[in-house]
Amino acid sequence: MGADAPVDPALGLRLLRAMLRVRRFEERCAELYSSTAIRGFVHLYVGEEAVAVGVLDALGPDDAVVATYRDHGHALARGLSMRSVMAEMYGKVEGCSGGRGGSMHLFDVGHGFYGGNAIVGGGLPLAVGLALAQRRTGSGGITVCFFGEGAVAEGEFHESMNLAALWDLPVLFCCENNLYAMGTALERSESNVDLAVKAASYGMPAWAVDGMDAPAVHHATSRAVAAVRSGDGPVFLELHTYRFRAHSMYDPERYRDHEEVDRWRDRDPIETLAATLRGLGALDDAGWDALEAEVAAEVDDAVAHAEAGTVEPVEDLTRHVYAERNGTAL
Amino acid sequence: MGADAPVDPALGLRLLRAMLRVRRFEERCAELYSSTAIRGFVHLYVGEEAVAVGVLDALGPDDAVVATYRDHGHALARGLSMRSVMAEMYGKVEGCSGGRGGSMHLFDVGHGFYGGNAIVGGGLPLAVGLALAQRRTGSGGITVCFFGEGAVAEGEFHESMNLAALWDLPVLFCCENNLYAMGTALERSESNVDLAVKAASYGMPAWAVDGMDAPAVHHATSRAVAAVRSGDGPVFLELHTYRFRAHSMYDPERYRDHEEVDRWRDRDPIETLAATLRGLGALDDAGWDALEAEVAAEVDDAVAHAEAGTVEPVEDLTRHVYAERNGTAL
Amino acid sequence: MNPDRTVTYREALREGLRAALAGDDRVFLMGEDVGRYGGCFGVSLGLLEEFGPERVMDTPLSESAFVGAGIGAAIGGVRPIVEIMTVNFSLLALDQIVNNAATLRHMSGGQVGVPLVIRMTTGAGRQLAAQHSHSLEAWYAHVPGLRVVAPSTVADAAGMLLSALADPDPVLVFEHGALFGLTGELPDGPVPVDLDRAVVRRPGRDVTVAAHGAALHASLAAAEELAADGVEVEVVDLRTLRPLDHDTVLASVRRTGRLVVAEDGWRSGGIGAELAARVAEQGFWDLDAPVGRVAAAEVPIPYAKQLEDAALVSPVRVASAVRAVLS
Amino acid sequence: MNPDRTVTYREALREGLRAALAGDDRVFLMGEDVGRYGGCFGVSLGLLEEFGPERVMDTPLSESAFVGAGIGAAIGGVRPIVEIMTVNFSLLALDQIVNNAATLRHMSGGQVGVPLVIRMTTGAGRQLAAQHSHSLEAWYAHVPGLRVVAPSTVADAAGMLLSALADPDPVLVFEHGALFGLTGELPDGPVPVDLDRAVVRRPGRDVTVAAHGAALHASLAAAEELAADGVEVEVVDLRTLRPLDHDTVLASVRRTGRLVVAEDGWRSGGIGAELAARVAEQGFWDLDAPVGRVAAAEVPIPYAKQLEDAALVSPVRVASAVRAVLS
Ligand SMILES: Cc1ncc(C[n+]2csc(CCOP(=O)(O)OP(=O)(O)O)c2C)c(N)n1
Ligand SMILES: Cc1ncc(C[n+]2csc(CCOP(=O)(O)OP(=O)(O)O)c2C)c(N)n1
Ligand SMILES: [Mg+2]
Ligand SMILES: [Mg+2]
Repeated sequence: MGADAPVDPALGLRLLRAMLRVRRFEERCAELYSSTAIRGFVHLYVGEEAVAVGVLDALGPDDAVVATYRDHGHALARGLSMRSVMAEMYGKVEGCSGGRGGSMHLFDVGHGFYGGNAIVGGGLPLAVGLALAQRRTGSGGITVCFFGEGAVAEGEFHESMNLAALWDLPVLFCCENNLYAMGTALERSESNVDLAVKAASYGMPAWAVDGMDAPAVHHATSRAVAAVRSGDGPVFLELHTYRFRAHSMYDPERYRDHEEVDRWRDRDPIETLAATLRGLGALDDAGWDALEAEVAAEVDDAVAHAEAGTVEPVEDLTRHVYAERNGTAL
Repeated sequence: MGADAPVDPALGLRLLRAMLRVRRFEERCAELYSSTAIRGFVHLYVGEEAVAVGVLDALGPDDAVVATYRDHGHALARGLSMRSVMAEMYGKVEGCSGGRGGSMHLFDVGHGFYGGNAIVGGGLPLAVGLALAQRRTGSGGITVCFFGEGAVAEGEFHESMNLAALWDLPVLFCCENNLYAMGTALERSESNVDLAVKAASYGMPAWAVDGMDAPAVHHATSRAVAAVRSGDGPVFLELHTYRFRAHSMYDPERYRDHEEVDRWRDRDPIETLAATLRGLGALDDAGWDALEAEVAAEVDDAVAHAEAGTVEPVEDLTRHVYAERNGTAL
Repeated sequence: MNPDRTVTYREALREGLRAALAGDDRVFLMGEDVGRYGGCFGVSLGLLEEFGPERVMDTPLSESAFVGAGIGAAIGGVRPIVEIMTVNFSLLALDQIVNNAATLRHMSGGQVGVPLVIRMTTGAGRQLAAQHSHSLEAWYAHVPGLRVVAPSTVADAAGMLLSALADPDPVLVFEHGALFGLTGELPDGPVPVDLDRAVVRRPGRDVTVAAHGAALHASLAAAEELAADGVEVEVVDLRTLRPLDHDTVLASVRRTGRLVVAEDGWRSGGIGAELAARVAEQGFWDLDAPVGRVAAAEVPIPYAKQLEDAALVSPVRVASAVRAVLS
Repeated sequence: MNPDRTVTYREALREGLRAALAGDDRVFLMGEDVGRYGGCFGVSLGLLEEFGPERVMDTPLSESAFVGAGIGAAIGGVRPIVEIMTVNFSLLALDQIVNNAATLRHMSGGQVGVPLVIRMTTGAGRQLAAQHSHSLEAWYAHVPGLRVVAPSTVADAAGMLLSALADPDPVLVFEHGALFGLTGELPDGPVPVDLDRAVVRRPGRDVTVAAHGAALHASLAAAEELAADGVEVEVVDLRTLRPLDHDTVLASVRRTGRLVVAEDGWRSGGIGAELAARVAEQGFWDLDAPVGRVAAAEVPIPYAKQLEDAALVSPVRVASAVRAVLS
């Protein structure tokens, strides 16, 4: 799926930078979690960056995005500022969700980013509804919905696939197949691990993509987006990827062996793309160092901003339960 | 699927009689509903008799059955006495569910009949669990689960198919495809109306059967049961059928036209099988009349028995909420 | 307009829907069999023909997905009215209602409002047995982020929908299955209803009975019967179960000194529990007797008529609860 | 055995599971990540290795189907313990729990019992935000046909499971996520618990506080603090939320004259509402003050620490509620 096509250097550099931002942001989050500046459940995307970055680079500003609890990569790739995302991790007012959502619930309606949903499969029906609204309002936008391969066993996945296909809605289903749902390997979760067959059972086109190859993801997504936008109904992308780190900060990783992790680490999407760009002469040591420095500075700035952020007074606790009417909550 | 194979006269007569019992029982129920002797929701199976009768004749005494709210045919075909089923319609103590279930909830554990479930799709997980118990206890039994094609859109259908296939459980899934879920035609409910493809997406064998042809249903089921019993995991049967009457007693049937109903009525499973048996010389007018008389007498007897049945005293209301301990409810 | 126009609760609901669809292009109705079938209880009969399939959408049997799609559509700028045939099937959609509709505004720090209306039939009384006879209003009323309303008169059946649609937050409308045939006057068609306030349906000075749904009518009947004995019952229609307007109830109790709560749901953890607790908290010194509660017996509702009748609220049971708090 | 053996609540839960699996071949544990992963909170760590994959079964993410399969298996003669990772995900299985587990015995006229145990983690307090912080015990306690229990001590964590398994009806066990690290003595390993009775955890004569889960520990801490001021609080551990043992609470209130109910769930329609209503009904003349209720604030639980803390029950909030009913 375009993996062998030559990579456009400008695109490649853009994707590389976007992935590096996600990677360095999350590495810092892991440190901050250890120092307890960040709490709650935090799920790192390390290793899977090519998926969010490749997919979201192919979308337009009017499109809507629904993600899962593993949503840092999607939020950053969608254009949320690193400051607002880091402030959210800190639970500060300046956070993209005002500090009420945390890592699993990054929101930014201005960027069409409808959250981080922490119920596996729970975002799929929302995506169907957003697409329904897009069609009814004639906005021209489409909705992209990310979910893990673990969600495929949930009834909501099937109901949503059927509705989207039945009503020819503009949804791009992006299944991030990282082979595990927490500690459950796909073959212990699905009687048939060929996920494209499930899409076919709804009469929906399904394409498998190498999710470790950002330009390939971008290429496939561009084609899929064009199909979805043209009104032909939803498309299902299965993105083969792998999470390099634990499921969450609590996971002792008893369910997989190191060799498997190492094999996948050899295919690190950032290193792979950097090597490609070096091969094309689009990247050299200086360019890489400059990129690293730029990203490090952005991360430092985001942390400083988050630390300096506002702690919401507890008197505000009951805000945002209902819409505010004349300044007071219901 | 065996439709062209010669029909064994003994089997044919048995199936014919079983279907006629269901038909005449339900016709009487419809009358009794008009006279308000029977209340609640009542869903007639008229037209679909070949399915329950053909399938259940192929099962053994250790097998378990889960049905839907449209369960009179299944209960009678499974061997519940007409008396106990009619008494249940009357809400009498002598009813197969002691009068607490009514038409939609016929139960008889002695016959492995685990109900009439009135939530669309709700019986499917139960069937998976019954099969799990069968395997764990080594009972040798299998579980057959009936559901309408409307249930295929429910998430529970998919979750259950996956579990059964993943764990190779002895379940026979019997999808009664009568083309409508209340007023919703299959093509307005499923993006892909080929239901066998759904089974394939779980790696499960799926066979389509003419559900208006009782011997064909019986033949296909026998093969399917053998496969399931052998431990190879579940099988999915799609039984093409049609409900001749309204969805329930309240349905004005605005969603389909008379010609369609008439076309299907021409394929009445009882008339079809009777004609076949006449062709084989296994049935003549006298035989038919005797059969009708026998069934009419059974229905009359069931009604008399139900009418004479016991009205449970209201003091017993809170029984059977929890198990009785030393005679008292929790 | 038409001063003495009598309609059924079912027709009033339909008028509310028609007014909602006619009044705002963004509004659409979606649910199982709302279109071709005409609504499982005939409520939406004719609306498909009147407004077309884009405004009256039949859905597959997929409660979780179509309720969730309603949430997404509401977020996306349109105004869905989602019908779940009955509260019994809403159990399949609870994840979407509780984990999404009720939380999105809060989790997003106020960015994502969900102006969604979910209608469903509730209640028992028609011998539909355990799986089809739930009254789970108390469950929904437990959840912050939701608004829960229950039209119990013909006028409210017509008007509440408009108020629900005007609300920027998710509103669940519980229509009672035993009231579809109820008749009443609806001279002016649907008129919006104040969803923040309970309302006194019958004034009285001896005892207050608070109720909604079919239990409201049982309470009114009991009040009528008790009036013959000289007992003047004030009957409060709760109307909105979340937020629960205890102020109106307290004001009434301040006058009567006694309270009975009647409801179709189970007693433990019902609306009556919450109301009794609030009235005891805030009106402890106004109460001359413990609060009485009349509710469904704590059983899955049985099919047999005499058992179902015994399980449910009735005028007789309300009247005897009233007598108990008076003695 | 080992008179001063100190274990955590998590270890105690594991001991209960181990005893259950070792004691009856028909028993098996099933749920998401109970096996290879060791349980999402480490509760079932090592059990797969000890009992094998037929006794400790990992399931796909299919809450409705595997809970329903547990119901079917229980009917079929085996004794499943189904783990739903957390109460938050149980919303996806509610149809099976309410429409099948709770009704089958009744609908079948007593033929079909469902001896099923469903375990789940409940509660907030770990900054997991709105979708992962529910405490829905009150919902389950509303439903006839279910039994609802909550182990709040190390001994109950170990023993309640055995009692639940011995019950012929569906039992839901709510394990509190904030208590996994709690330590206590468990000299004799799992000992069955009387699931019909609440228990006094700390005697006192001035005021009764009834609670379960993390709120029980907040209440015990508050009692300790108040003791320094000379206030003697009697703390009742409710243990079983359905059937709710109001008799033990009433007996205590008869001595103290005052009651505060503390709970992790939302206030409206919570356990406190029911208990307040029952105590007012049956102990109206024993109460010297209105019943106090301490509960979660009526918001989806926010992520930010100071907001989450403000939303939840704390010793300070319990103590001030106690002071309020005393003044
Ligand atoms: C309905 C539901 N059940 C269980 C969980 C707990 N849980 C959180 S993430 C997860 C695994 C999901 O795996 P997958 O969908 O493959 O996504 P990944 O984490 O691999 O990105 C589980 C079981 C949940 N959040 N929601
Ligand atoms: C979960 C759920 N949603 C809705 C209903 C209402 N309902 C009862 S039967 C039915 C149609 C089911 O159609 P199908 O599964 O095809 O079975 P059939 O009635 O045709 O035998 C509907 C929508 C229900 N009982 N359960
Ligand atoms: Mg995964
Ligand atoms: Mg059908």
